[in-house]
Amino acid sequence: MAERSYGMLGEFDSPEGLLAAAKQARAAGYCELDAFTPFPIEGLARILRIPCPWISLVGIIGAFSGAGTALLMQMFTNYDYPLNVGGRPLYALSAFAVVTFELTILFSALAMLVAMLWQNGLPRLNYPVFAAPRFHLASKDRFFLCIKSQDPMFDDRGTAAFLTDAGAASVERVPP
Amino acid sequence: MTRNVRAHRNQAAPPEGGPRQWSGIEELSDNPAFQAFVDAEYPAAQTFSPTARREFLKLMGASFALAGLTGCEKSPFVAGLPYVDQPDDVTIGVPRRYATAVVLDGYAQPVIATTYSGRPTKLDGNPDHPVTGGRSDIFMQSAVLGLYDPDRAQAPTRRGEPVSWQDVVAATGVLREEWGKDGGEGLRLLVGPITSPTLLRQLDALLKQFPKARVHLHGPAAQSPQQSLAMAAYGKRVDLHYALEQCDVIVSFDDDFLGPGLDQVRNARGWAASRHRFADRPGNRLFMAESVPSATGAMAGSRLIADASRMPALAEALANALGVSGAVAGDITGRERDWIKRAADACGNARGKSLIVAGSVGGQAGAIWAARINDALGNAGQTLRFTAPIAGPVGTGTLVELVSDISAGKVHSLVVIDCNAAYSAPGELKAAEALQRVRTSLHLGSQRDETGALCEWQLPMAHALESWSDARAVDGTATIIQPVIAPFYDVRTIHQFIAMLLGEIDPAPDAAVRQTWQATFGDTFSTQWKQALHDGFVQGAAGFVDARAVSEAVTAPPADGAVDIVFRLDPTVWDGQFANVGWLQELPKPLTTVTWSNVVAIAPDLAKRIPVANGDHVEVRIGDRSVTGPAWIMPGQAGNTVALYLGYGRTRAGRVGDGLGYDAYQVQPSDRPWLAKGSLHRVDGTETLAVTQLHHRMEGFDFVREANPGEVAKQPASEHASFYPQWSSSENAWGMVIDLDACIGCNACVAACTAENNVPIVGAEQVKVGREMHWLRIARYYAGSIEEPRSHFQPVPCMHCEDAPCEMGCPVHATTHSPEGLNQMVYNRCIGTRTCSSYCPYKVRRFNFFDYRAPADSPTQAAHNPDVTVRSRGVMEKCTYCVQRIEAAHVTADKESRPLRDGEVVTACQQACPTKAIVFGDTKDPNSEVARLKRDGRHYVLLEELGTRPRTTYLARWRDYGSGSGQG
Amino acid sequence: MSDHSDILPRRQSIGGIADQLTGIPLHFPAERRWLIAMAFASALLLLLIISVTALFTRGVGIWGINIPVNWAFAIHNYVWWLGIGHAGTLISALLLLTGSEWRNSLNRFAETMTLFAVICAGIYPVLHLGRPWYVYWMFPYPATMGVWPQFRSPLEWDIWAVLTYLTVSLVFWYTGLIPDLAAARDRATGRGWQIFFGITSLGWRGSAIHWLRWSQAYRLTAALAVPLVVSVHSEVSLLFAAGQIPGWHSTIFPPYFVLGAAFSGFAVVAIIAVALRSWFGLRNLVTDDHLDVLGKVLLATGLMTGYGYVFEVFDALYSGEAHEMRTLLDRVAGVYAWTYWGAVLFNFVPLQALWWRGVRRTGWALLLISISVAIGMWLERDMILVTSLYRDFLVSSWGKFTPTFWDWSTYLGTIGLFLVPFLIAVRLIPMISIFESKELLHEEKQEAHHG
Amino acid sequence: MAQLFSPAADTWMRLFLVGSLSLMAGGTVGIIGFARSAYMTSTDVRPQQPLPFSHRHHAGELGIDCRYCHSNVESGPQAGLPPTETCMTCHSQIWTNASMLEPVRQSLAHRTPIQWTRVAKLPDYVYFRHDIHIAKGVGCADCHGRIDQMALTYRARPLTMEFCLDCHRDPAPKLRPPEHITDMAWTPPTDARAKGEAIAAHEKIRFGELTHCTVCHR
Repeated sequence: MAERSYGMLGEFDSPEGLLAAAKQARAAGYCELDAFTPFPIEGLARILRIPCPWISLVGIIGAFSGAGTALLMQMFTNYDYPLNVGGRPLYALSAFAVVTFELTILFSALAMLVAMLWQNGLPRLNYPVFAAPRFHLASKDRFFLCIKSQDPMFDDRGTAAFLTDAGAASVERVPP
Repeated sequence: MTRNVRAHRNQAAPPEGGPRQWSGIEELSDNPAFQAFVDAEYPAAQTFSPTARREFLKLMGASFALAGLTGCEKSPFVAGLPYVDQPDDVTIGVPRRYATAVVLDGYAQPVIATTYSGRPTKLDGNPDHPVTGGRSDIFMQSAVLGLYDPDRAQAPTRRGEPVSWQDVVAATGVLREEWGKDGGEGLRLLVGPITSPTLLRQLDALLKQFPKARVHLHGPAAQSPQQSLAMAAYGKRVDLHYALEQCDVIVSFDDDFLGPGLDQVRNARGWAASRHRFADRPGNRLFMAESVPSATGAMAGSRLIADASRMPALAEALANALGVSGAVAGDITGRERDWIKRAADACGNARGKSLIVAGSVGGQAGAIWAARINDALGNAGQTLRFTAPIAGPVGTGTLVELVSDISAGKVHSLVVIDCNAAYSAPGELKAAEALQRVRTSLHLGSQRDETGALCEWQLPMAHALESWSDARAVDGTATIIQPVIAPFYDVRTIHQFIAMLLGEIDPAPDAAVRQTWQATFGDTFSTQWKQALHDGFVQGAAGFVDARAVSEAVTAPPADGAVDIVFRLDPTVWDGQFANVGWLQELPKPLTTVTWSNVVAIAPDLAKRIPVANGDHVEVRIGDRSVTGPAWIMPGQAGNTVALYLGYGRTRAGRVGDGLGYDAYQVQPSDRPWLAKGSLHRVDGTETLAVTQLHHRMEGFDFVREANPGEVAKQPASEHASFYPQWSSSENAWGMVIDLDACIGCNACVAACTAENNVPIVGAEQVKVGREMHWLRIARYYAGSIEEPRSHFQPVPCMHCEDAPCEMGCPVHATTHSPEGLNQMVYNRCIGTRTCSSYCPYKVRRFNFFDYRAPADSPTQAAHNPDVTVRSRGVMEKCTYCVQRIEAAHVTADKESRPLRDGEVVTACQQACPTKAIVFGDTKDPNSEVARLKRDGRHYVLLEELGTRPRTTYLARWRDYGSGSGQG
Repeated sequence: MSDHSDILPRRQSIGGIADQLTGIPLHFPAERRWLIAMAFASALLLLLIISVTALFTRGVGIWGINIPVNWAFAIHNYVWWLGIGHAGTLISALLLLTGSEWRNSLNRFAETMTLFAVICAGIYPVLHLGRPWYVYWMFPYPATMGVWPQFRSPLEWDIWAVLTYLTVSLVFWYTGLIPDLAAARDRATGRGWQIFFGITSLGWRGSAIHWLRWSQAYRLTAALAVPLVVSVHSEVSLLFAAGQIPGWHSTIFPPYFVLGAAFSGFAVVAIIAVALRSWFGLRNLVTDDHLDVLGKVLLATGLMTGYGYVFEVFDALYSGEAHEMRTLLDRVAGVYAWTYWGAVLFNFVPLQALWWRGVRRTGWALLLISISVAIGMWLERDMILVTSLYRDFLVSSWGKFTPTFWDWSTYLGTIGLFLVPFLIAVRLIPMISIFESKELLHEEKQEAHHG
Repeated sequence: MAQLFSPAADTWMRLFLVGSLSLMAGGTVGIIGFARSAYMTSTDVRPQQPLPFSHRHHAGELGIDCRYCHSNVESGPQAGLPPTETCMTCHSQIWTNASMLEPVRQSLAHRTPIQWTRVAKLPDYVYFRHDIHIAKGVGCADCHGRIDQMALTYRARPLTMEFCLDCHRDPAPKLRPPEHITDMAWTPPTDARAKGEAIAAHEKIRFGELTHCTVCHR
């Protein structure tokens, strides 16, 4: 349905306003909510019922794979061409620890960056909300609550009215 | 060792023999295909002048690879040149060895020459020869570089204009007619000392043809006491020969018999032989009274420091102490008296087994007293032997007489043979100017040197390694010198030249020599000749004669206030003839570690008085002549003695040797060439000397250890504790032991290492910033006070540590450990992080900070050992225990499926060492020499506390009897 | 609650900060001063290019190095730069985790500084090679030679440590940058700026759920970066400590190096902070309070480094090892004693002024002290390297070291290599974290509001 | 505010990211492969020779033993290119005036070598010895391939360090009895390893010591 908008965007001038509005929306039964803010707002996630992200898990996996790769690499190279280096042991774990540690960190960090972007669906240069005329303020000092159109309770007029009642300084419809 | 019996036919252009393939290359050099190949292999060749190019092409053997270092680029296709016909006895890539000799001051230095595809690359002593016994000195080791000297005279010239030998023959023809008219009146020959039977024979023939002609002898070394002082001491011309191997006690009055020179190898071998007869005590005692520190002084258990002019008095005092008639103990200081007492006691108990020697500075008085003491002790004929003079010619004039004759206009033709009088004549003679006044002068010499440049004709002389000739060693044993390479310049041998003077048109290179020995050998000529060429010498040294010391009692001239000026031949460039040999220029002088220059050595307290520091310019004035050079404060030098070193300040030595140091000949008096009186004062100017060791005190550490006679016990094999599991070792475990009591610091090992391992020469400027490349350095330490120090020599090669810190530091596996215990250095894997050198506690690694390789067009390329990679810029290098020799020995043994034998692998340094101070071998074999020494009581490990477990270890020095644990 | 109890003055609006900071790249305020600085920096960079050309064509011999001192400027500049590079991550990561609010105004350019300092450090291990064109042999790849790198070598560790540190710093820096790039994008009017910021911000839209994941990733990366920082310079110290050379072979080295690194790093941060705030009039964001805290940190790390000095002496004496003691003596009284006393003088004497609050809060004073510290730490690195190498064990191998023109030109050149990209970065990206400043300001306002 | 980018921009951006990543990965693999390629190891070319000498004819069809011409191979490090005289031993009798053999006659006449192009040339810092390999049972064909089937000679094996190590690490299966050294057609028996170990034991080959550096580099 082409005419169906992306959602309705309500603008608030303070985080508190946004939080209040979000609570009301929840109370009113809206569930497809999103918020756009210039900086992270404490408590918003709880109200919007955002599931806990699993970036940390990816980080741990990355760490272990890094350590494993490093150890295996150093073991293999010494196994493949064993050479007596200053009478030191062939598999000198104490000496291999350094590179192992470095790769642990490296893999973990990269994994988490990728995971974060992947989950957020970034990069995403073209996104409906950008079309909203006042949206650029979302990165300055305005706080936006968005009720998405796939919400069962969504209908342009009603949702707009609801946001206005919730204290939105302005309400605008986000084209698809 | 394969000796080529047929080699004597080589130059007579026979089909086979090493040198044959040379001429093959010569023919090649104009062949377009070959030139294309050369241009591909050595692009630099394209830039040469035609002549330079031709020489170069001759030099580059077809199988000669310029070993560079490249990474993994696309592997190229290069040209390969087979023989046209391969000699039956040539195996490509396998070195061939010939017995021959090189010549130093007219005396033969018997050598085995190693050649690769006809290029001699290494000379070592002839092991069968009675004098060297396979050992060598720096001059012998470096002689091969003289062959490839890019500044050699390459074609005859007349007044600097190139001419042909035909012109020379024509000219001599004209001269001969002139000489023939008045029996050679006005014809003079100027020669250096000569032992060659052939040359002496030819000269006699010449003098017979021109009876009024006269031969003059000149050569700095020829004036050494062995000739002139013996006359005074024994009343007849004899040569003295020390039988040091039989000595219990040696007393030397400023005679540096272990120092550089003709007798070094023989004396060092003899001294070491008696010195190390016993395991628990030194085999002989050495008392040395000297004015200027020397190798001998460093070895002496009891060393007395006295001014040069004191020597006769001291000798007389010793004579007095030993009851020689007519000897009075003059006024001598307490210290001197004490030393003389101990020396006298020692000698008294060693009658017939002691030896008193006196050096040149002692003059006739010193020589006479020494002779009389020896007679008194019954040493003559036992430890001191006499022969008729080895060197000729007999009844010659001196340079002084020649110069005066020239000034008197009595000389119109002068023939100079291998003698650089214009440079090495005492300055007051003004020999150079005299030479120019002669109407016709011919100079035969390997270089267009100072003399050659002044003569009308300069005629290039063949190098010993490309000549047919003969000469006698210091003991009189004759060697027939055979060429190991065909001349690659337009040169002639001495004998060919004299033959021309005798009227021959185009004498064959070997004709004269054969003629001489035909006469000697008689009808068994052919067999004896082959035998002689094979052995490298003709059996039979000069017979001994009796000699009694003159019985007069000479008293020493009274000392005056002036400073004693002692003249010494330079320890590395000798009288200057080696000035253009890079290897010798970069060799550190044994006691100063100065390179590329000579110094004015002065005593510490004299330096304080003036005052001067090292490198400050001082002027030495003798009579009305003076010379200015850099000062060097020499610990242990007599307070009122100054030492000048001859051999530097050359102007026409070549690109290497010109303009280095100062010319001491300028102030050398012709009447007293070795000791003069003069003055010394500071002048403006200071220079940084290129020294390889900046600090000489041991700073309280025990790098060099000393042991008291009789106080050593066999050492139990100590087991090394380590957290690391031991690596399995293969059947050979290479190791080295260096006996510090035997090392006389002669540098032969360093020179041999340089020749064997293609060690580059970096030049004075690089040495000054500390970048010399020698794989083996002879560390020199002083213990005790600076006025009266005890000096030690300690050769430091790579220690080949079992737990090597360097290997641990390399990020690319460029240096690792071999199962045989070698610390391997892989140049082509090295990326030059230099971590290994930073971690090396012994700092034995050397780095190519720049590209130190000789330019591709330099003839010295041909001196490279093809079995050792030539290192390029940016890679680390170090002592490899001559791994190329180890691997070669392995191949030989493996092909015969047998284990290696002890002594089958000999490192270059070990091979050269005249005192057997360096012993290399398999430490796993309990019967090997090296294993035995590792159990010796004097055995110790350098910096053992670091736990690096070196394979190279040391034997402590002996202290003198009764010296207790004084210095150390 | 009074104004200055807060790190940021409360009398400014959240929106104002955004405009002010995005304004720096968008409408560059200091064109002339920037051009002058850029000209100077480019000149230095040119010098580096010339030096490196000479180096690669002629060989490392153009430096004053020799045997035994075969490491000198190259390695100690490497250590120095890497040390400076440590402050950025420390400030950002460590202080982020400890929640120190004052970091917010400093972390961005501290991190940027880190990146370029590490790059300067990173080129040295390549430059100092005898055959730099084979540097790739230090990486494990299946070569036709069949030979691998040697992982017991501290120099091999270097490669991994530096590259890891560079990458992680980059990741951390960029992660933190995304929201600000978005802010700049939304302020931008010119199409070029819009595209630039649009792409670099990856289409960040400040969605609540994005913020949530972002913060987790950001904080975890920080948590990783802290031990990384410590490990990297510890490892660099092992480059020396792993050798047996007296003056190197000591267990104090890792902490000693890390603290020294932080010390020099904070000094350089202070220098930049003072410079930037006066250039772009950011006194409202980089306040005297910030300088005050910086001063305290500088003092603290300085004193800890000082402890390292003391312990080094104790270490040598306590070891009773003759060579160690001789090297110690040589450091304080030898030919190169001036490097030792120079280090002590520049590092610790002016530092003491920081005990006074007034000094800490004065820009130019802090600037001078910081510069002195940077010099002092440079001398220290030189001291540690040269005085140990030039006289190690065997007297016969003792040498000397005199830097050549090329030693100096290469070093000064790297300063250009640092400044040029840094100056460019100043023009392209917000040099102070916008959203974090806003967040902080918001919190402050709230506190004030509630009471 | 309006959209800054069209929807297509996202597609391009993703394409770019994926593309550059796969390019890096592919490049690395490619380079590693290229280093082993026939081009880099020069195993793909038959270099220009002064005359079209055919090993197939001489070694294969006529069955002349390698050592007849490469006489140095058992005694020295280098196998040695045959001297002109060797060619002429036969060609003074047969094909005496074949134009193809002109260079050989020229060489003999002017005593100038025939300038061959070396096919199997190792770098200067590699010290390979033919004699010891021959003595210990390494056959010619192991490194030079089926020379007897080469009309124009080419490099049959890469001759990289890898290639050498391959055998030095575990020579046993490759060793052959002395009588088969020059046998081109020799194929390892089914129990090659056992037989090889027997040979190695008899020849006292020091296993495990053949891969240390100075065996080949000095």
